[in-house]
Amino acid sequence: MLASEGPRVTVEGFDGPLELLLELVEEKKLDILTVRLGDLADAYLARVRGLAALPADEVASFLALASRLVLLKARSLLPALEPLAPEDEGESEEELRARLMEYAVVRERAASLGQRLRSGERAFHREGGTPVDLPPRGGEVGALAAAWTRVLALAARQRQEDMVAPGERYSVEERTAEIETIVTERGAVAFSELLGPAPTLGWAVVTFIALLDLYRRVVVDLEQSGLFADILIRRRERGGALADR
Amino acid sequence: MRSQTASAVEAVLFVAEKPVSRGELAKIVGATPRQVEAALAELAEAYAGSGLRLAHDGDDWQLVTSPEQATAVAAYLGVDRLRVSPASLETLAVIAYRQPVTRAEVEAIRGVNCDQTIYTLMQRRLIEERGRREAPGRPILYGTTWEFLECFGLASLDELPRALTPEGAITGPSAP
Amino acid sequence: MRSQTASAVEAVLFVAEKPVSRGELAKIVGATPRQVEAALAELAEAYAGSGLRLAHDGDDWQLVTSPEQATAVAAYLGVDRLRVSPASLETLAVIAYRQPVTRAEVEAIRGVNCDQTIYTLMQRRLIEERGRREAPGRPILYGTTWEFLECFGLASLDELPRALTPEGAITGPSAP
Repeated sequence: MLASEGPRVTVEGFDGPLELLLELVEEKKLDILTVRLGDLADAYLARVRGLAALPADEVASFLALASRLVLLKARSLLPALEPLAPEDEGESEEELRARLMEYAVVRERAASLGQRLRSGERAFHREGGTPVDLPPRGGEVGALAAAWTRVLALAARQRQEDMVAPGERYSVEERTAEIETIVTERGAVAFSELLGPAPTLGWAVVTFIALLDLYRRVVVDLEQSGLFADILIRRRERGGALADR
Repeated sequence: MRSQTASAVEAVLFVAEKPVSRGELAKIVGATPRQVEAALAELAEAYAGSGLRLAHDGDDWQLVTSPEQATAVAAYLGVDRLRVSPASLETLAVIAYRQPVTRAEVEAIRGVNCDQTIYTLMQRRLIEERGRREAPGRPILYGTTWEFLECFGLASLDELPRALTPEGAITGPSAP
Repeated sequence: MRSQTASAVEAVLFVAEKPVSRGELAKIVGATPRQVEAALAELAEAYAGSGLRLAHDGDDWQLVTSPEQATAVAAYLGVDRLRVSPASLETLAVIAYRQPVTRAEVEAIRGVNCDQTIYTLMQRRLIEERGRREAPGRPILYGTTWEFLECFGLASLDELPRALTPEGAITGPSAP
């Protein structure tokens, strides 16, 4: 089906014999409806003469039309030729004219399509926009607000019941950030306070490592008045950047 | 202010990634096909002079940007202008106005071999196969695509530019 | 009939797959940020009662379907309504109202481990990472997404209900 995938060879810019013929009609400002096509034979042949160097099958179609035009011309000059078996000669002048007119319409349409293309006034659709794994829809903002209220109520109650050490899940990084915030706000804090009333082993370790990290980064000073006394964590004058609100 | 049906149709066409048929729209928004038709007409009117446009290919509908805003959209998407050779444009013109049409029919009209141009147009998804003609050899039929409508800024095939040349019996109607 | 700038902005937002900032819009449509602002206001007004809506997150703008048409859109997309556990909803509420927020902060407020719920919400793309807090350990910050706004039919975060009646806490389903 796709026999000729290479670039098409065109004859001096003409894509086919019909195009060349139409070009001559337009060039000579003739009317397709009334022009005697045979009269164009000489001009057509003159153009075709330059085609010798082109592939045979390309030239052949131009020559086939040229021969038709020469015959039409001969017939108009010698009306006596008319009785020659018309069926063998392929299309009549009227048929050729009809084809040419149809082709003229196609060319005109192609030109207006080309015009549209050049104007760049094209449309665009939405490409995707909806991912394959569709996010949920139809959430109720009221339920969300209610959940927020509930959380706030729970958090308030928790605060009233005295803050319990919030479990062992804290990472050292988060604990460090937390202690840094406290120290920034209050200047100093006791180690016992950081541990809370009933610290788990994990909580104590995380808190202690966090303190060591802060000390290493020269964010805090550690003071201890005596053996086994409470450690006081005091903020250094030039502490690290503290973005926490 | 739109009717409820028009708003629903609008929202569905907005999220749709491909054209939606009128029947499908009716089922989704819970309306009759006739109500959907009225809603589509309402939307088409509402989009006049806006940045959006309602396009359709037969009974399939899609929301697209209006061609007047192509510059801004192309700038945003970084899209290059489509280039089509004059030869390909001729083949495309025959297919657009005569679809569905076989390669042989295109070649008869253009008077040249159209293998290459049809291949190029297929590659650019401006045309597509539309089944086969029930005739000896069952030749492939070609028609234009949604991309064709988009690239040429046509809301539908009805907007194909009319030729100025009197057509007469030579140029058949563009049967669907 | 829209102004040219409004139509251009509309067309660009239509094809955009992600929110577009006002500055970017201005550059693309060749207008000043102030003109774009006027165009956005014009569009927001034009969409009243339509199937579309102009949503924004800060200075980033996006065209979305209007919440009133959620049923039709869901019917087309074949998507279930939001189904998250009360626990996930609470975590989502904390993140929505307190964003950007770290996991530790969410856990401090809720008083429970939130690993799983944060994972679920991330998977459903209701929340996303929003950089890191400039603090030791540089913990990840979370915030809500565009999908969140769409899911809850909010044009922006400003629309989150503020007035919380005490009844709200009582009538809601109990936390796990």
